[in-house]
Amino acid sequence: GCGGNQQSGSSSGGNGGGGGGDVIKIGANLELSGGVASYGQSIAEGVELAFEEINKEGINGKKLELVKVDNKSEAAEATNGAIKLISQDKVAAIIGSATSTNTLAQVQIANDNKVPIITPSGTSETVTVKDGKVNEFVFRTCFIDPFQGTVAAKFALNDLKVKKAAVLIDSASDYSKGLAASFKETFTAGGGQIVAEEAYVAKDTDFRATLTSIKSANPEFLFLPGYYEEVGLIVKQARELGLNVPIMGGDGWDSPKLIELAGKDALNNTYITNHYSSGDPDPKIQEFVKAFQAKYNKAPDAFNALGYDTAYFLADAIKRAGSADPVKIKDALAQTKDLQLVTGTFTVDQNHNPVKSAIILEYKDGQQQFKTKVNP
Amino acid sequence: MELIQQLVNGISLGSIYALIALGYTMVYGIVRLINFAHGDVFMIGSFVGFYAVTMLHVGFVPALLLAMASCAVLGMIIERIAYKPLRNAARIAVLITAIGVSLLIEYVTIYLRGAQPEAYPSTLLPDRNLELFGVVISSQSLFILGTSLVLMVLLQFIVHRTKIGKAMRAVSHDAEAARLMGINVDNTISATFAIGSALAGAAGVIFGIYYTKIEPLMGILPGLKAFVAAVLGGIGIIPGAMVGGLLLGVIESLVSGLGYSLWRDGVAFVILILILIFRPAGLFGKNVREKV
Amino acid sequence: MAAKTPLLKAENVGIQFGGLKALSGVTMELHQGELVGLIGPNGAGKTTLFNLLTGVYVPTDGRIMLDGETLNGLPPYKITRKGISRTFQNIRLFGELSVLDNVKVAYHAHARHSIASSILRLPSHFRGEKEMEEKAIEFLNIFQLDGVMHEKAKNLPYGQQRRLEIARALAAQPKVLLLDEPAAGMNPQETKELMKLIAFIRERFALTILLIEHDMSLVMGICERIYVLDHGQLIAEGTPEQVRSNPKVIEAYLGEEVS
Amino acid sequence: MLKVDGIDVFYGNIHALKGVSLEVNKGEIVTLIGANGAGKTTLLKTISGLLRPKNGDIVYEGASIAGKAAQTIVKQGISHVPEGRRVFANMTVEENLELGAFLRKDKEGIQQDFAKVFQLFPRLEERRKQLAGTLSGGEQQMLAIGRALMARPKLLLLDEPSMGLAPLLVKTIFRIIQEINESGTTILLVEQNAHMALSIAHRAYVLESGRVVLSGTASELQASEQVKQAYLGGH
Amino acid sequence: MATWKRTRGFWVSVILAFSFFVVVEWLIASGTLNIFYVNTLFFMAINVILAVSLHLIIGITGQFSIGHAGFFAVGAYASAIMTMKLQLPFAAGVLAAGVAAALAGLIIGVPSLRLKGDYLAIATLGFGEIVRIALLNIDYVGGASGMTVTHMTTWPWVFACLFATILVIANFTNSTHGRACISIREDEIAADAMGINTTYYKVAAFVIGSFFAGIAGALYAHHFYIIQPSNFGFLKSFDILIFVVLGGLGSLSGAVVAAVLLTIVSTFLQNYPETRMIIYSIVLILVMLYRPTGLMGTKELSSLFKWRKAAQGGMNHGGKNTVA
Ligand SMILES: Nc1ncnc2c1ncn2[C@@H]1O[C@H](COP(=O)(O)OP(=O)(O)OP(=O)(O)O)[C@@H](O)[C@H]1O
Ligand SMILES: Nc1ncnc2c1ncn2[C@@H]1O[C@H](COP(=O)(O)OP(=O)(O)OP(=O)(O)O)[C@@H](O)[C@H]1O
Ligand SMILES: [Mg+2]
Ligand SMILES: [Mg+2]
Repeated sequence: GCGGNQQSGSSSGGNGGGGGGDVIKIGANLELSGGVASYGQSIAEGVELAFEEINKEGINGKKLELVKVDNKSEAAEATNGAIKLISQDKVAAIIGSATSTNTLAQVQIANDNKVPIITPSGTSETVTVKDGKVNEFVFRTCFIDPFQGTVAAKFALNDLKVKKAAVLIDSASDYSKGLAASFKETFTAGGGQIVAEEAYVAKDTDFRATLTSIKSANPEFLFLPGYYEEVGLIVKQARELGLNVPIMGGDGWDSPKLIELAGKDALNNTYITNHYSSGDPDPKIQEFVKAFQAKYNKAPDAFNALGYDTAYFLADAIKRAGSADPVKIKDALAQTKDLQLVTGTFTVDQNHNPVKSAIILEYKDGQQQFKTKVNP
Repeated sequence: MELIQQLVNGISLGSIYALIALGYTMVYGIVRLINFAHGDVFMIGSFVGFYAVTMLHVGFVPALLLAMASCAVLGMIIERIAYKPLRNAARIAVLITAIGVSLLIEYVTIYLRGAQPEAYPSTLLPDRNLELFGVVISSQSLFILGTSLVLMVLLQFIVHRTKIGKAMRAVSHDAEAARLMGINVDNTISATFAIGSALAGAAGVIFGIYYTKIEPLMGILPGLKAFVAAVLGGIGIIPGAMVGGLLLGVIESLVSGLGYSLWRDGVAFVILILILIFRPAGLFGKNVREKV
Repeated sequence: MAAKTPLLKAENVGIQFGGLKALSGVTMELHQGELVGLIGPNGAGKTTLFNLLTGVYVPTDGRIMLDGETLNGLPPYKITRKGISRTFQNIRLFGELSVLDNVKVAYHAHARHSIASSILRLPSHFRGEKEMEEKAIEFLNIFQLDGVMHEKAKNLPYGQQRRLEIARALAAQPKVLLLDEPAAGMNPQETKELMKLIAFIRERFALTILLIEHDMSLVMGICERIYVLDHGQLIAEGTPEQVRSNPKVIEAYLGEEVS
Repeated sequence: MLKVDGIDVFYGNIHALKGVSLEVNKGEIVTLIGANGAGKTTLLKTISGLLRPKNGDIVYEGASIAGKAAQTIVKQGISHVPEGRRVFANMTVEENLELGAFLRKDKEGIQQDFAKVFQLFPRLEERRKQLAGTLSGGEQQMLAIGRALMARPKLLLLDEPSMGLAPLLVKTIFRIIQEINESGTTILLVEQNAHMALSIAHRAYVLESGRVVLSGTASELQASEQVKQAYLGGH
Repeated sequence: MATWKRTRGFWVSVILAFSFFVVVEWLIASGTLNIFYVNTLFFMAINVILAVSLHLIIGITGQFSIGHAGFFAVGAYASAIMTMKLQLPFAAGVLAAGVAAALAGLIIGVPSLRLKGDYLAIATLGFGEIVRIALLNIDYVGGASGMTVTHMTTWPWVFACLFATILVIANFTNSTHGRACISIREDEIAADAMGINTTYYKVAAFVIGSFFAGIAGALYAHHFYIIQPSNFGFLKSFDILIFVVLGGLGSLSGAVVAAVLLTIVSTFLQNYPETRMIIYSIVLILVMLYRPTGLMGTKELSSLFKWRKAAQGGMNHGGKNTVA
C-alpha cells in the first residue's frame, strides 16, 4: 500500500532508532511458540547470554536492551512483530526470525523502514537476494544452503567413495530442500547416482515406512539434511530396519539431543557438515560452551550458538558505526570483515552472506570427531 | 517382502494410535465431549514417565504407574475445573474450553521447561529385533500391540460388565435420570476422566520408549490421529478404537511406502471424511435413525 | 364418499426397522374436508405412519398418493410444499426464534423473493417480507398468540407451545393437516378449547385433517371417521360409534367399559 | 412419612414454588393436580434431590432431606419416575431395570424384583433385550415405573404416568399404581388426568402458580365446584 | 414511507460506516496513524471478515464447521496465483479468491448434508487439513515455503470487503432466507417438515461463508508479503471459531466485537512473548466458564439501542394478553 510507504519514510527519518539515553533497543522477532518454538527459544537463549556479556562493558557507553516478540511460527505474525518493533519500540535492528520464511515476511518492511534484520538461521538464498538484487537491510549469521550440500556431495564421492545415494528431505524446510538440491547437483555431476528420493514433514515421528522403501532401493549412502529432532529418530529407525549405510547431514544435526535420540550405536558411520564443533578445543568456543552451561545448565546447540553469534555480529557493527542509527548499523554490518565468532570467522560478502569455513565431523560412539575443514 | 514389512510397520504405528484412541473414545462415549486436551494429557504422561526414570531412577513399571496415576489426577482436575461448570452449556462452548485447556497445558509445559525435546533412555525396555525372512519386527512393537489389546479388553470389561461401567453408560444417556437411580453423576464422570486419562498417560510412556523423542507439542498430532481412529471404528465403541487405530496405521504406512509420505496425513483425513459420509457411525457403529 | 377420488391415499404401505415390522399393509384414504382420527395402542405405528406420509421415512412397501400423485421418496420439504403438513408428538418448535418468526418460517415456501433480492434489499424483498409478516400475524390472531408474538418460542408455556405448533403447521398452507397428539399434556378444560379450535380452522381453511389422539373425548367428539392401528396393522375403520363397539378395538385399545 | 414444609424453589429468577407445604402419610396415595406450569414437576424434583429448595424443609421419616444429594435420597427409599419417562435409550430393557437397582447389593432380592416387575408388565419381559429407545411411549412408561420399583422404594413419586398413553394403558397403569400401593408402597402422584387420579387417590392437593390452593380427601375435591370447573372439564 | 422507516437503520449504519472510512483514510494519508496501527487495523478487519463469514455457517445455520482456515487458504492462494503468477490486477485476485473458496465451500457443503454436530466438526477439521497438506505438496505454489506476494492491500480495499461482508451477511440473515437457516439450526427435522429445503440452505450458508473467507484470504495474502501452508493449520481455524463462539453464537455484532477485541489482546500480548499463549488460553477458559453463551449471547449490538422501545412494546403486549 502506498499509504504505508509514505508513512514509513517519515518514521525512519524522524527518529534515530534504538531509543535515546543509555540504551540501544534491539528487537528479536522469534518463534517463541508454535511449530518451531524450539528454534526461536534456542536463539533467544543465545542472544540473551551474549547481551549479558556485552552489557558488562557496554557499547560506546550504552547498553543493549532486547525487545522480544513472539511470531508464533507464523509468517503473518512475523510481519506484525516486525511492524511493532519498528514503529512502536523503535528498535535499531531486529534479530530474527529463525526460519527463512518468517524472515522473508519481514524483508519488505525492513527495506521500507530502513531497519536492518539479521536472521541467525534462515539459510535460504532468497532471504538476502531476490531476483538477483540484494536486500539492502537483510543479513544472516549462517552460511547458505548450497555451500553445505556441495561440501557433503564432494565428501561422499571422494572420501566415502560411494556412487549410489538416497536422499531424504524435510519437505517443510527450505533449508533441507536447499541442501538436498545442491547435494544432488554436485553428486550427479561427479558421477554419482540418486537411487531414491523421499520426503517427510517436520514433527513426524514414524519414518519406518519411508525408510523401508529407501532400503529396498539399495543405496550405498543416505543424505539426510534435516534437523536433529527428526534426524535422531530417522537414524535410529534406519538402523533398526537394517539400513546400515553411511548417513550424512548438515548443521541441523548438531545438538547433544541427537545423540540421546538416535543412540550412540546407531550414530556410528554418520557425518555432518557444521559451523563449529562444541568439542572443538578452540578457546573461543570452549569459553562459550562454559558460559552457556553456567547460565542454562545444558550444552549449547547450533541455534544457541548462532543466536549468540548474531548478537556479537550486531554489537560489533554498532561499535564500528559509533551510533544507534539503523542505516549506519546496516552499513557497518555490510562491512564486517574477519570477525572471530563461535561459528567461524566472519566476512560479509556482497550478497550479505557470511563467508565462513565449514568443517566435517564424524560421530564415533556418541562423540563428534573432527574429519576435515573445507574452505569456501 | 517390502509389503509385509510395511504391514508390520503399520501395525506398530497403529497400535500407538489405538492406545491413545481407547481413552479418547471412552471419554467421548460417556461425556460426548471431544476432549482436545487428551493429546496433551498423553504428553504430560510421557514427561512424568521420563522424569520418573531420569530423576527418580525407577524402572519401567513404576514409571508407567506413576504416569498413569498423575494423568488420572490431572484428568479429574481438568474435568472439575474446566468442564463440569459447563455441563449444561452448549456443546461448542465446551469444545472451545477444551481447546483452551489444551493450549494451556502445552504452553505451561513450555514455560516451565522450554520447548526442547527430551530423549527417553533406551535402556528402559529391552529392544530386540526379530528377523523373519528379511522382515524386521521389533520386540517393542509386539509389546505395544499386546498392551493395547489387553487394555482394550480391560476397558470393554469395565464399561460393559461392571457397575461403574453401567453407571457411566447411564450418565452418558441421561444424567438427571441417572441421578434418580442413585448414581453419583459427578463421581462417575470423574472416574471416566480418570480412566481415560490414565490410559493416555500409559500411552505417553510407551510412546516415549518406542519413539524416544518427547516434547511439549507432541500430543497434538497423535491426539488428532487417535480421534480419527476412534471415528473410524465408531466413536464410543472400544474395540472400534482398536481396529480404527490399526487400520489407520497400516494405511499410513502403505501410503508412505508407495512414496507419498507427504500425503500421509492427508490420506488419513480423506479416509475420515469418506467414513463419515458413507458410514457416519464408523465401521463398528450401528446407524440409528433419529426417532421422530 | 367412495365415488370421489381421495385427496390423500396410503396404499398397502409398510416399513421395517431392522427386524421390526413397524407397519405393514396399511391402506387408508382421506377425502377432501374430512376430519379423521387415528388411534391405537402405544407403539402401534401411528407416529410412524405420519412419518411415512410426510417423507421423514421412506416406506419399504406400498405407495402414498396425494391428489393422484405418488409421493414415495420425495424429501419432506417437497411433500410439505405439495400440501401435507404436520405437528410433532414431542413438540419441535424453533426455540430461539420468536413466535412470529416460527410462523414465518413455515410460510417461507410461499415466499417469492430470492436470496439475491434480500441481499441487495430490492423492493421485492420488502414486498415479500411484508406479505409474510401480515400472513403470519393473521395466523397468530386465530390462535390468540399475537400477544406473545415477540417472545422466544421456548419461553412459552406448554399449552401455547402446542397451539403454536398447529399455527406453524397451518402457515405452510397445507391441504392436509396431520396432528400428532395435539391434546397431550392438556387438562380437560384446555382439551375442550382445543376441540373448538380444530373445528374452526378446518372450516376456515377448508382443511382435511388426520389426527392421532389418546383422549377419547376429543377423538369421539370431533372425528367423522376413525382408523385403528394395532401392531402395525389396521384392525378397524369406521364412524366413532362403529369403532367404539368394535370388539377388536375394545380388546386392543379401549378396554371393557368406555367412558 | 413425608412432610414438605413451606419450600421455595427458584430457577434463576423464576420463583417456581412459593411456600408449598404438604404431607404424605404411610400407605397413602396422594395426588397433586394443577395446570401446566403450576410447579408439580418442580416439587417432585425438589423432593428427590434434583433441585434444592431455597427456604423451607422437607422431612422424610423424621429426618430432613432438603438439599441432600439425589443418591442419598434414593438410598433412603424414595424413587422418582420422571416426567417424560427418561429411560436410558441406548440400553436394553434389562439394563434399565438393573440400573434401577443400582444401589442395592442383595442379588436374590433383585432377582425377585425382576420377576415381580415382569409380572406387572409382561410386555417388558417380551422386550427384555430390546433397546429402550425403540419402545413405544407406553412401553417406555412401563419401563420407567418398573425401573423405579427395582429400588424397592418406600415412597414412589410418579410424574404424569398417563401422559400420552392409550386409554387401555392408562387404565392398566392406574390399576398397577393401585396394586403397587396395596403391596405397601406409599405414592405421591402428579397427574393432568385429574379424573383418574382422584378416583384412586386417598387425598389430593391442587397446585396453582406455585402455591397450594386446595387440599382435602379425594372425594371432597371431586365434589368441589372449583376443581370441576378447572380440571374435570366442566360437567 | 414505510420502506424508509424500515430501512432507516440501514441507511444510518451505511452513513456511519462511510464516515468511518473517510476518517481513517484521512488519518492514514496524513500519517497520523502509524504503520503499526494501520497494520493492526487491517489484521482486525481480516479477522472480522473471517469471523462474520463463519458466524453465518455456525451461528446462524448451526453447521458446526471448524475448518474455516481451509477456505481462507484457498482464497489466499487463488488470489496470489492470479496476481503473482498470472500478473492480473488485484481486483481479479480478490474475485478469484472468493469464487475459488465458494467452490470449496460447495464441495465441503455436500458432505455436511449427511453429517451433524461433532461429526461435521471433525470432517471440516479434516477438510482444512487436507487443503493445507495439498498446498504443501503443490510445487507450483511453492510447497512448504509458500509464495511471496507483493503488498497490494490498501485501506479502500479492506474497507470495501469488510463492508460488503457485513452487509451481505446481515441482509441475508435478516430475511426469510436467514430465518430458514436459523430454523435448520434450531430443529432440522421440523424445518424440513415446514417446507424448508434444508440441503439448499446448508450449502448456501457454506458457499456464502466460504466466499467471504476467501476474500479475507486475498486481503491477507497481499498484506503479509508471504503465505505458506503452515499459516492455515487448524490452530488458525480454532482462532476463527473462538471469535464466533466468544462473541456469542448467533450474534453478528458479537462476532465482530470478539474479533476486534481478540486481535487487540493478541497484539498487546506480543509484549509478553513467553506467557502470551498461557494468558490467551486462560482468557479463553475464563470467558467460557463465566459466559458460556459468549459475550453477547444471541443479542445484537443494535438491540441495546432498541431496548427502550422494546420495553414499551412489552407493556402493550401485556395489556393485550389480559383482554384476550
Ligand atoms: N426410528 C426407529 N427405529 C426403530 N424403531 C422405531 C423407530 N421409529 C419407530 N419405531 C418403532 O415402531 C413402533 C411404532 O412406533 P410409533 O412411534 O409409530 O408408535 P405410536 O403408535 O405413535 O405410539 P405412541 O402412541 O406411544 O406414540 C414402535 O415399536 C417403535 O419402537
Ligand atoms: N429448567 C427450567 N428453567 C426455568 N424455568 C423452569 C424450568 N423448569 C420449569 N420452569 C418453570 O417453572 C414453573 C413450574 O414448572 P413445572 O415443570 O414444575 O410445572 P408442572 O406443573 O410440572 O407443569 P406440566 O403440567 O406442564 O408438567 C413453570 O413456570 C416453568 O416454566
Ligand atoms: Mg406416537
Ligand atoms: Mg410437569
